[in-house]
Amino acid sequence: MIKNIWSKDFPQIKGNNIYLDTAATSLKPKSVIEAINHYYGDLSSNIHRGMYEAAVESTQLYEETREVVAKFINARDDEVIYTRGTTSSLNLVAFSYGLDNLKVGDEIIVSELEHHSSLLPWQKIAEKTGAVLKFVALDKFGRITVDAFKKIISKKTKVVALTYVSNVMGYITPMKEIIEVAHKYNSVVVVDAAQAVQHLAIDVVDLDCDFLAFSGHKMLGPTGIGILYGKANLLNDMEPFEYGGDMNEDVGKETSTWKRGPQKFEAGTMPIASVLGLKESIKYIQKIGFKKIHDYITNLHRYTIEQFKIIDGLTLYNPLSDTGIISFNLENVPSHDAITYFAEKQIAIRAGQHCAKLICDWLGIYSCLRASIYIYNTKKEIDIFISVIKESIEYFNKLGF
Amino acid sequence: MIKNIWSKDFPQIKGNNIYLDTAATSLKPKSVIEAINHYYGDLSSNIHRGMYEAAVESTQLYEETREVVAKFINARDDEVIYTRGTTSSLNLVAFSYGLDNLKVGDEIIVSELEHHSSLLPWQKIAEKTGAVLKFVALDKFGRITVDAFKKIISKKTKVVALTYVSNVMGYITPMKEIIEVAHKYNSVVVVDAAQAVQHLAIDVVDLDCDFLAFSGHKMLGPTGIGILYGKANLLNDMEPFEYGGDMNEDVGKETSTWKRGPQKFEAGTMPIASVLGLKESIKYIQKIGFKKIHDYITNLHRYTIEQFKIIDGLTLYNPLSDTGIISFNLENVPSHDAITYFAEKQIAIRAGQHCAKLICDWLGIYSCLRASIYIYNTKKEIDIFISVIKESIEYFNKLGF
Amino acid sequence: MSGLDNLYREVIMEHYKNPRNKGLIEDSKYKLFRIKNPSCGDDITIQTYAEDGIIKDCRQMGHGCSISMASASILTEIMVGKKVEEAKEIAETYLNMIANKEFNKDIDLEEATVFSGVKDFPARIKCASIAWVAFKDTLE
Amino acid sequence: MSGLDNLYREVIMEHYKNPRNKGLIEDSKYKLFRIKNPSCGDDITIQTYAEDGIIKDCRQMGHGCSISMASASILTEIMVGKKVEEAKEIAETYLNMIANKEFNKDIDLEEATVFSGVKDFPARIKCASIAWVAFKDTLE
Ligand SMILES: Cc1ncc(COP(=O)(O)O)c(C=O)c1O
Ligand SMILES: Cc1ncc(COP(=O)(O)O)c(C=O)c1O
Repeated sequence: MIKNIWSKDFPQIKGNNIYLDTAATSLKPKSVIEAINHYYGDLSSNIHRGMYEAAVESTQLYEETREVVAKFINARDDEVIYTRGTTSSLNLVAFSYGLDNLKVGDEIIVSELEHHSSLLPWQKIAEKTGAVLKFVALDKFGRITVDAFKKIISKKTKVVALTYVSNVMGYITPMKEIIEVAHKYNSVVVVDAAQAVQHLAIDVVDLDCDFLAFSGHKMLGPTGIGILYGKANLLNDMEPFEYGGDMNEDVGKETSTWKRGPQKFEAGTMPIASVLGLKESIKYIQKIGFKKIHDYITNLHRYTIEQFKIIDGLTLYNPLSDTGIISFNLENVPSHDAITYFAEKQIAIRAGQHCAKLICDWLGIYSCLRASIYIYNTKKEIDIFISVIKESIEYFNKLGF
Repeated sequence: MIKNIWSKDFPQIKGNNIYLDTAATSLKPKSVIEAINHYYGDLSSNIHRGMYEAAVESTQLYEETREVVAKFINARDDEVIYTRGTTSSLNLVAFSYGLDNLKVGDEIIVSELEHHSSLLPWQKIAEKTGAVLKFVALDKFGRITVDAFKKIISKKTKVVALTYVSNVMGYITPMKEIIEVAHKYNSVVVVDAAQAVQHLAIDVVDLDCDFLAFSGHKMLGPTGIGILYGKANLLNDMEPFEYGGDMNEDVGKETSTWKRGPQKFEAGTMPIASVLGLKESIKYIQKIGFKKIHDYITNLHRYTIEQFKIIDGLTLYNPLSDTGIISFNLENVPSHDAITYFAEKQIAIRAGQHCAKLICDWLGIYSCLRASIYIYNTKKEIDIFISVIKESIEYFNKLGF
Repeated sequence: MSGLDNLYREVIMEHYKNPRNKGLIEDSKYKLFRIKNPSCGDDITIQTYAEDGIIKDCRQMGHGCSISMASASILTEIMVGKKVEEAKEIAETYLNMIANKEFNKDIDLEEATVFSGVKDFPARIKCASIAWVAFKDTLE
Repeated sequence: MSGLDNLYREVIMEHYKNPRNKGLIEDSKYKLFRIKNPSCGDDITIQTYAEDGIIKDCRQMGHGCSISMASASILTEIMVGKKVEEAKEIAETYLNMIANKEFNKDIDLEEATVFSGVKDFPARIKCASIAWVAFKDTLE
């Protein structure tokens, strides 16, 4: 396979495999794998409490990563919390901030574009507190618009939890404008940036979001690590989500006190190796720069969509996608039948509901195929992908679908 | 340094470094590092929802690991939940089982030997539910005994949360007998096995515990992965702890339903690489066998303690330790002064309260030094350790401590 | 691509396009079990009516991929008239066969043998088993 | 082991063994701040009494390692008589010096310069800073 200048850094790309499943999890550059190996192979030490060399280096790398993450999103170091992933980050906000600040009749605005990880914690909090979930109406393309948002927000709105980029439709939510409106109503805004952070430069000061969550594994980093950004004044007033080693200031038999800042939320031994790997994934993205990433993906995406449009027997659900995410179905072919064909041809795409059942309901489908493009994909790969789509349509037609 | 038959498998052991800090985190054998590299370097795919080869292999390895963990502790596959670590496992039990099953006046038995991760979740649950924390009295050596346990348990006891092996004192709690008594009172028993699982064969059927928690990183495995074992009938009745992708059966706008079994508790993308590494760490331990591990560590521990006893100017807190954990202080030298000396001599031991402040209070100390021995340590290393202790005593004496 | 052809046998496609015993019956003598597979969107309900240890009727309803739909259809055809114990054994054998586990070759799986190709597609085993697992549950 | 000798200077040991200004005063004109470092067990309280922009008295109390105890003792000696603004500047400079960051060499750290060896022991920076951070907080 002809590689581009970036794909050579990704050892997973080999043979005739074509990886179009970055929205599920991204590939990892060598530098990330090396950082993990350095931790396991050379250091393998716990942090914060050791004084020997490996412990000191581990601690330094761990805290340096926090600074790197903070700079990456223009936050302060003490506003960056390590978690297990986006899902944990969003649960933390819901069960710490949400549970303590919502009451009967309050409203929480979400959307049918939400990933289950951005919807279900709030559904549970609504059930527990008596608050009400409100769904912002999507426009005819399935997008969240500022206008629709203005129509649904009210003085009762206490929390707005929205996805920055939908993992099925690939739309970028006009988050900055929405946050501006939400703040006029004194509502707190929680941004699910799991699909945004690898595609666009995020500046939490400019955005003025209250919380923002993302995962390492979707942005060229390791599994098992996520970030929760939260405004310092909000974090300071919040209860911990998990209790245990290292997050306490003083422990007594009956009562205890907690540390301030992110440490209050980091109980027990954290995923140290994954933290250290995350630093390298961010550095890799920064080295390329978001302008280049955006231009490259936009070009390749446009190229793909042009060809999609002229294929007979295919339904494309998001021709206006703002990112590399393409959702579609072969006509009359259930997605789980179709996907098997692509798997046989060594093309990695995904079938199903993509943990976003409400948008499938909205589209009126049970499931769909999703291909997602990232920087290590090439025009040549897209050409093969397109020809396999055509083949597959013929194949399933012949079978009688 | 002269290596033993195991230490050659641990690439972290090199030069003149002596690692005596396994109780904080263990070193990792090559096979664990290779499994992680195989995931990141070759597979790098999300699980459960992909049909291409790498996704299928990742999913298979992920679920095989569950079987390996289950066999390791003689549980059923559907009783093994992946978590971020012991701390998360214990929080899950407290905030799902505990919060829903405790009420004003109920009693929770804990001990002053508990790691903060086994104490603080229950302290919080007591605060939230009005239940009362009860501390089982320790014997004069600081041990939990069946007799003392019988004295404190009552019909009000609903939960018993105890450490199987103390991370400061190294004692093995007579857990089987305690569980037998607890069950007579219909109390549920939560075992913190973070320091036990690498030292003794655990059979959850024989032990009859209701929940059991441990971490990968202390048993030769990766960071960011832990296990919660729970009896199937208890798990089935419990609410999830985190909500999100993959743990639900059906999602609606207002209400949703959850999967059964461990999947109910595994929300969002799990630490896949760490899960795959954990499998290899268990296989490594099983290949050696617990009898050999126990005999080797017991011998080396006894050898160390014999010499400790004849050193002047040293206080040993746990001469009866059942494992490789040794806690001590240099007389009149704060542990953080002492530890710096050992660090300079490339000996990795730890100083502080070890996330177990109550046992420090019980011992009447602010902090102590802790050395912990595991299979990759050698007699030669202990000899050097002992001579550095002697040197250090002289050094600090001369300084005027 | 012989593997794929082996998966999509003619019989399977025939059942997918002309499902047998489709539609549920409102009658309390029928036992019902529903299984959803949220990751792929499969949703299958099986209904069984057994009397005197004999399966008198078996119905199915739902949506999903061709493999799950066809396996539900074939299931209902095979099971009618079987003794409950026999039916359980057949279901067990079938589930082992598609999962590439050891299975009792002496048990006649009748038309369900067309699903033998599934074992080469680990990710499709769930599709082929969902109706049969639901069926077993209707017999509990 | 010259690094260690450089850490444990005689002056430090002298202050550790004979701490100055130890013990708190019950008087509301004193501002108090307490910091605990739970991982090592350090626990330090600093009390400051400032009037007309001048620090009139500074007290300390607590327990911990020699570095943290001595740095508290030396702190209290240095600060008495200083202008509040000057004191803040000294504290800032000291904290930068021990953390191995850039610091203003024109500021006279007086006896506190004996802690310059700390910068080679990253894990001890916290020990040497805890009293000084608490002190800064008493001035807020
Ligand atoms: C006895 C005990 N329990 C619980 C824990 C917490 O484990 P982790 O930090 O891996 O969550 C530890 C380790 O620090 C421990 O030693
Ligand atoms: C938009 C969106 N939100 C949240 C998540 C959850 O992320 P994770 O599975 O890493 O917790 C995902 C990924 O699956 C996603 O695409």
